[in-house]
Amino acid sequence: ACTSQKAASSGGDSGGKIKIGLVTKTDSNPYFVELRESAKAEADKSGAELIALAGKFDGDNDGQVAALENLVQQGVKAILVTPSNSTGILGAIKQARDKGILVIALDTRTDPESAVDATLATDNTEAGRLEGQYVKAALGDRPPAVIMLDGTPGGTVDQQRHDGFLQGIGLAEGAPQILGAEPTNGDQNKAQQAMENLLQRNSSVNAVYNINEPAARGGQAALQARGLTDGVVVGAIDGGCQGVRDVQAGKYAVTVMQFPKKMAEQGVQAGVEFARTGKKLSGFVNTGAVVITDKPVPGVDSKDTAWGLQNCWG
Amino acid sequence: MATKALNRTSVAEFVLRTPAVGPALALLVAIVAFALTTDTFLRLDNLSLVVQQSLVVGTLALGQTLVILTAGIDLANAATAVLGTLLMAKLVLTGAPAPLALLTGLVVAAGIGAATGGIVTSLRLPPFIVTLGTLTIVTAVSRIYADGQSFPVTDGLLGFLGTRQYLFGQVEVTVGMGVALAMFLVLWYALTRTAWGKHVYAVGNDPEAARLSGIHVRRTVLSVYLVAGIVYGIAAWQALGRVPNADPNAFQTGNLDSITAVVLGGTSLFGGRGSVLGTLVGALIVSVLRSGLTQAGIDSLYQDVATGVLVILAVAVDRFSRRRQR
Amino acid sequence: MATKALNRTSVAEFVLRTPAVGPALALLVAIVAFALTTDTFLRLDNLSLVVQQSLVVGTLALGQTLVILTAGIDLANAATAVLGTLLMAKLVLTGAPAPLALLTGLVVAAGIGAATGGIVTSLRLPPFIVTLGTLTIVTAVSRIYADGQSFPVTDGLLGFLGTRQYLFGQVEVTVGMGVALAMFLVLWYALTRTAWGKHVYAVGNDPEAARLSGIHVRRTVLSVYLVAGIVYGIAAWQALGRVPNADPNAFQTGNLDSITAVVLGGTSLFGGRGSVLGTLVGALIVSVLRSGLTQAGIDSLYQDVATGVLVILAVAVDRFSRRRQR
Amino acid sequence: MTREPVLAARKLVKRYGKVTAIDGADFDLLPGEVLAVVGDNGAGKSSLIKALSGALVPDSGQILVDGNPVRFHGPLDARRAGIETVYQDLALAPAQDIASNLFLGRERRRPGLLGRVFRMLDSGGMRAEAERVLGDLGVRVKSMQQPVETLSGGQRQGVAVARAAAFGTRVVIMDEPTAALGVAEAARVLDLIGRIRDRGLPVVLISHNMPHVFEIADRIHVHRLGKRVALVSPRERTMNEVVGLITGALRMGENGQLEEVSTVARTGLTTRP
Amino acid sequence: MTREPVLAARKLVKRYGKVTAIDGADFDLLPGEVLAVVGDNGAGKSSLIKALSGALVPDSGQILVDGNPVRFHGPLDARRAGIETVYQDLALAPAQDIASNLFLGRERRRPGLLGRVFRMLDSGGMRAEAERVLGDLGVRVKSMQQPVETLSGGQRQGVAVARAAAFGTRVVIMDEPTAALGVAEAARVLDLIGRIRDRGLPVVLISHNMPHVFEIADRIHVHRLGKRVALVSPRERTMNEVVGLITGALRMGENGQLEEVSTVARTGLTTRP
Ligand SMILES: Nc1ncnc2c1ncn2[C@@H]1O[C@H](COP(=O)(O)OP(=O)(O)OP(=O)(O)O)[C@@H](O)[C@H]1O
Ligand SMILES: Nc1ncnc2c1ncn2[C@@H]1O[C@H](COP(=O)(O)OP(=O)(O)OP(=O)(O)O)[C@@H](O)[C@H]1O
Ligand SMILES: OC[C@H]1O[C@](O)(CO)[C@@H](O)[C@@H]1O
Ligand SMILES: [Mg+2]
Ligand SMILES: [Mg+2]
Repeated sequence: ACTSQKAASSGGDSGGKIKIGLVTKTDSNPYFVELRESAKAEADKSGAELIALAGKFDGDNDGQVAALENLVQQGVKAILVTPSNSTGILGAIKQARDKGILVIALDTRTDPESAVDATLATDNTEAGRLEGQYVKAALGDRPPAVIMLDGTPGGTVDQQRHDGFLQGIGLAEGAPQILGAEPTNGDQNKAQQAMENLLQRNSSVNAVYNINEPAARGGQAALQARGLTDGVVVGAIDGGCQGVRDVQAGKYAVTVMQFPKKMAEQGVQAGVEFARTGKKLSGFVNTGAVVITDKPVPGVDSKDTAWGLQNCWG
Repeated sequence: MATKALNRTSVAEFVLRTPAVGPALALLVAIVAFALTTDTFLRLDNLSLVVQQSLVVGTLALGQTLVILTAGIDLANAATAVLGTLLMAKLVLTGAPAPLALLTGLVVAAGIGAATGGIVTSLRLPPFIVTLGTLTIVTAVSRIYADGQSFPVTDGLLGFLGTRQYLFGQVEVTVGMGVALAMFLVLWYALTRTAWGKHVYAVGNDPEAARLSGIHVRRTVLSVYLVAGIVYGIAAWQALGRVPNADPNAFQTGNLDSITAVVLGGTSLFGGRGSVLGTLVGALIVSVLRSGLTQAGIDSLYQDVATGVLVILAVAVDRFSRRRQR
Repeated sequence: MATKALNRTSVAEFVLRTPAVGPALALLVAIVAFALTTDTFLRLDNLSLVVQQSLVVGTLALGQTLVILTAGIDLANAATAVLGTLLMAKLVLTGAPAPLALLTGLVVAAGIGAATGGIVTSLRLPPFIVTLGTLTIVTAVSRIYADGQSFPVTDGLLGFLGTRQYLFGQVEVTVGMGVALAMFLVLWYALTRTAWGKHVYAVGNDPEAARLSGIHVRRTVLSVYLVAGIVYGIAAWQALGRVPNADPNAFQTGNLDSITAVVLGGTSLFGGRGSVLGTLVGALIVSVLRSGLTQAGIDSLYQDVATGVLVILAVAVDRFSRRRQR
Repeated sequence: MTREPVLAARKLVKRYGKVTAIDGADFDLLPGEVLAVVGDNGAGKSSLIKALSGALVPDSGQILVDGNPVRFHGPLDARRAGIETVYQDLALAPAQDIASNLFLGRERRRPGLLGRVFRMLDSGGMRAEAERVLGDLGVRVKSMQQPVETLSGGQRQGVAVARAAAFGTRVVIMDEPTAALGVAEAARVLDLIGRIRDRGLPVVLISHNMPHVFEIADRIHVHRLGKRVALVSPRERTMNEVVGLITGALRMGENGQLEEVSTVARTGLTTRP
Repeated sequence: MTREPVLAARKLVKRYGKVTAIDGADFDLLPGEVLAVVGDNGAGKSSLIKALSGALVPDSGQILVDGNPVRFHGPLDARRAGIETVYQDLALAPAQDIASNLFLGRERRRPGLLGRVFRMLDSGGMRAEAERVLGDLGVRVKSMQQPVETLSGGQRQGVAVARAAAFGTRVVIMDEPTAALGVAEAARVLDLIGRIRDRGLPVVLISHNMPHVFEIADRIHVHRLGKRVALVSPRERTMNEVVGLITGALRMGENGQLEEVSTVARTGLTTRP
């Protein structure tokens, strides 16, 4: 381990600028783009340099590990990471922390949470629960007939939101009221195709769970094509500006807003602070989840789309 | 020469020599199986949907067929189409007239095809690596250009191929189907009825023989990548008709999916043997499997297991129907 | 015969005939470039990391090389390894002794290889489709087996290949590197110094000539898929050494990545020409590019653009160094 | 003809779709003889010997080795029965070197532990042996490590011939082994065939070269339209008669006499030395 | 020899690594003559004509057409200059049918709009024409739509020869065009060469078949170890002398006399008709 000490100190401040690394799940999801750009902007503001890396796909633990390792070599002072898997990259995180680097998880918790110095994230179970509670309330007396457009099977966020949604709507996993569930990888095309085929099987749907907004858009297109939009309550998570506009336009009833900008900014600030003073951010910081809808329901706190458009990301 | 005229077999002969018969048989088997096991599969609206679902990958696969016939492979086709959708949609959103946006998308796609072909032919590099390179580059460029956004399409021209029509008040067809059919006919004609087509097959079959026969091998290969690029541009337009939203993350498995359609259609990955007709059938097989399995109420994970088995069975049917011919 | 002995050129000749020289040259160029542009790249600990980062894909690529030498292709290799990691990790978590869990993973991977080979040879189906089928099936089975979970690995044996050692107090090596080296040596020996290797090349080079020469073509191909399966099992073990967590979503691009390493290493996708040495070099090229570009402070989006260009350049270097030979 | 044929065939048939390549062909090879098989292009000679060497499975008919019916499922079966063949297409692996091709499918291992346990090939030994057998044939090449695809047409044919000659133990079949060879090299192959016969092995020689056929053959099997139409002795018939049988200008009558069918075709055999 | 050669080469050199396939070769083809090129296997004959037909770019040396230096960058350049070649490896696309192969690279279009605008091929016409030229050569095949890979060795060679014969306008080069042909078919090809000469076109014929060479050639170019070692007339030299030159047993002296180098090699030309 003696070599590693040298590594951290010698390569570290070659350019004088504080270097901060960001590792997201992918480069593709608009949400991660928002994380990247907000972090970049914040780094610029505080005179730091941000190096943004990503896995090749959601679940690319190997790629994320390599990214962490390479950032350590590069001499960064802090690493912000959105782990694809809550346990997958703990070894690499530990190595980074052993070398005195501050590691903060964004968006997704690690398991255990103490594996990182701090976590800045949405409470994804809560976000799912809010989506479920809203849908349940909006359905009123009607018995739910749910289609679930999931993300990546086995993904941490996927599981948390899925479980949260079922809690919120009050259904058990595998309940007959669930007409079908399909993975979409958060891809609009896959979501559309999945929805089309599910509808061919059974079109008596009245509620749709979406892992995120790309999935919601795909599912929505399929519903629209079948003329089924009217009686169906569609929920989503993300709160990107386009998503909020979709809610405003009535394409879906609700989206649960996340605050990636907050995560990125606070993460970068913490990194800069650590580099300057050695002070570490710690613990779980819930960046919040806000229900956005123009059709509020009793029992679920919500904001309207006007508020949403002011606070949305992207 | 030791031959015997057995004229009664000549109809069977003709049928068997048509290269797409094996795949068509596999398709038929799948359709019949789903017709028997589900009561929704054979409905007209479902069949129409199956065709619609195969349009984008089918179009990508048409271009892919050309490339594979020259013993190449194109890993960047879907990425090219995605960049096309982004250009079309974003340009319209930023105020460009729709026809110009459409044209830009098509031209850029064609340009990527031409550049790929240029590198493959002038440096004589393996198409797998070159298109892997363009895949990486084009995907990154798309993401940089989209800047974390996706672009909804409301323009009539861009969404035109999704326009639905009812024939006989029953059969739902889309403009995209017509375009796909037209494109197929043009390529079929070019491959089987023109000198260019003969050259494409010859170049893929034995490049050295083609060269010694005085064929412009490079020019032919280059033209194939160019035409394929144009086809990918049209695939972009098809995609906007299907999903009126340009998303940099779309069609990530489009390259493999299109190669699958081509190979299921009986075209050899070693070049020089195959047909666009087979490719159309191959693309339909994939859609039929996915739709039929869903109708049969099978969960997606088990659908995957079944699809894997059925895809292998489909080529097996093809091979056996061809072996009888020998 | 019209020949002339030009003995002074024979060293150059030998060097040029060694098939991996082109790729090695490309690797060297990349290393020198990064050494000059960054001050961290050439550090011993960084070089060690580069090697560690190439281990899993490199191991997958070794198996892939065997398959590609027979003019096949394996799209299911990474999926097979992932299932292997899941079996190993989940069995240990459910109380099985680690050696048994490890063995199970290896045996299942070998079994998948044997099944693939069996289908390819007995039904004579194109490996692309067969392994596409197994890819779909194995991935689904992995997900069903994992049931939405991933499995952390704490067991010493399963994580053994990740064990670090310092040589001369400076050079960090892992047990996994040793295993990779050993595997490479065994395969290199088997391919170049045994009859089996000659048969593998012959079968890929011209299957009909191999058959007429009395080679058991099917048996040879089958054995290749079996050996490849075992190698993928070892890749699973390597993966647990790198990332002590078995995740059904991991290595989704492992198949393409491994093919890339093989092709960068100078092996022909048409079979019969290539070497495992080239593949090792090819796998290193990819890691070097990723690491070097990061050291240079380039974001992954722009890294992708650069990687695309550099991969194409790397094969171009290879081709040119070989062309001079002719 | 009371001796038992080493290799025989009865009423072989092989169809490719509409084309009947073998149309009820008979075949007999006697011990120790050189049997020439001659016939027009497309007559079905190669198809016949492919059936005899297991490279092609006939649709019907019987193959007999030493009088016993056999079924060859592949070339390996025939090879195991000691039948070694030079195919018209040569059946070489183009990217592999000469020595590898010569020993393809029956590589030699090192003696001792290295060979038995580590299955290490005796590359040096094989290279030396390859050099020797090619030398015998007068096929000169730069190095045994040259890939076959870089050899000239004749050099390649030399490699294929050398392979069959070196390994045949019961029958050696050669499909146009001298087609691409130079005058001196072809003469060496004829010599070689003579030497194989001297070793007691019968040889089947397919050739269009009548002087060669008449120089070396003990009997001539004339193949036409997929079947054997005559079996004659080169000592009893002239080249022109054999050419007549090949082209169909002459016919073998019931009584073993030649009958004229039409005028004899031009043979191209007139020489102007 | 005061006439200007139609096609000539001076000091051509082509190396493959250590192997020098063409080693300072000269070449001259006079108008209207049939020039035979003979030589041992591996002497460099195919390499020479590949250079002359643009299939190979020599490392150094000069090629002249009608006395003017030219540089062929590919076979197409030579073809445009009217030089048509039958390659030893035939250069056919195996999966394509006979008619397609015959017209490969110069397909015929339909007359009128269909051809001009829609570039539609005249498939029927090409098939009929293919049938005619193959018929002329006596190459009989079942159907023009049979893929070339299903043809017998001789049938394939017939297709390649027919192609060159049909399209040559200045020079026709044939690399062992009769190697795989039957007696009657080979005779037809010799006839054809004669007819091409009668049309005023010179022909280069590479062949190992001395009777053929002596029957048809006007002059004989002897190639050895990568270069021309003699240029003789078949009327002035015997087959044995030419074979001696090929093998190096004889040598062309300064004064144009043959000198003995060692004993003459066995030629294999003795016939026993
Ligand atoms: N795979 C195939 N498919 C269709 N026809 C075939 C096939 N193989 C051979 N044939 C046909 O069978 C006939 C006999 O061919 P074969 O090669 O046996 O002739 P051959 O006597 O050896 O001729 P050659 O002297 O030219 O070598 C030919 O008409 C040929 O076209
Ligand atoms: N690509 C190549 N690489 C290495 N050597 C080659 C290559 N091509 C040809 N040669 C060598 O060049 C020499 C001349 O070959 P060429 O084919 O011209 O001979 P040839 O006179 O036509 O012989 P044949 O009568 O057997 O056809 C041979 O020794 C051959 O091995
Ligand atoms: O697929 C799951 C991922 O998608 C997002 O919701 C963004 O769209 C992220 O918060 C999450 O990590
Ligand atoms: Mg033959
Ligand atoms: Mg030659």
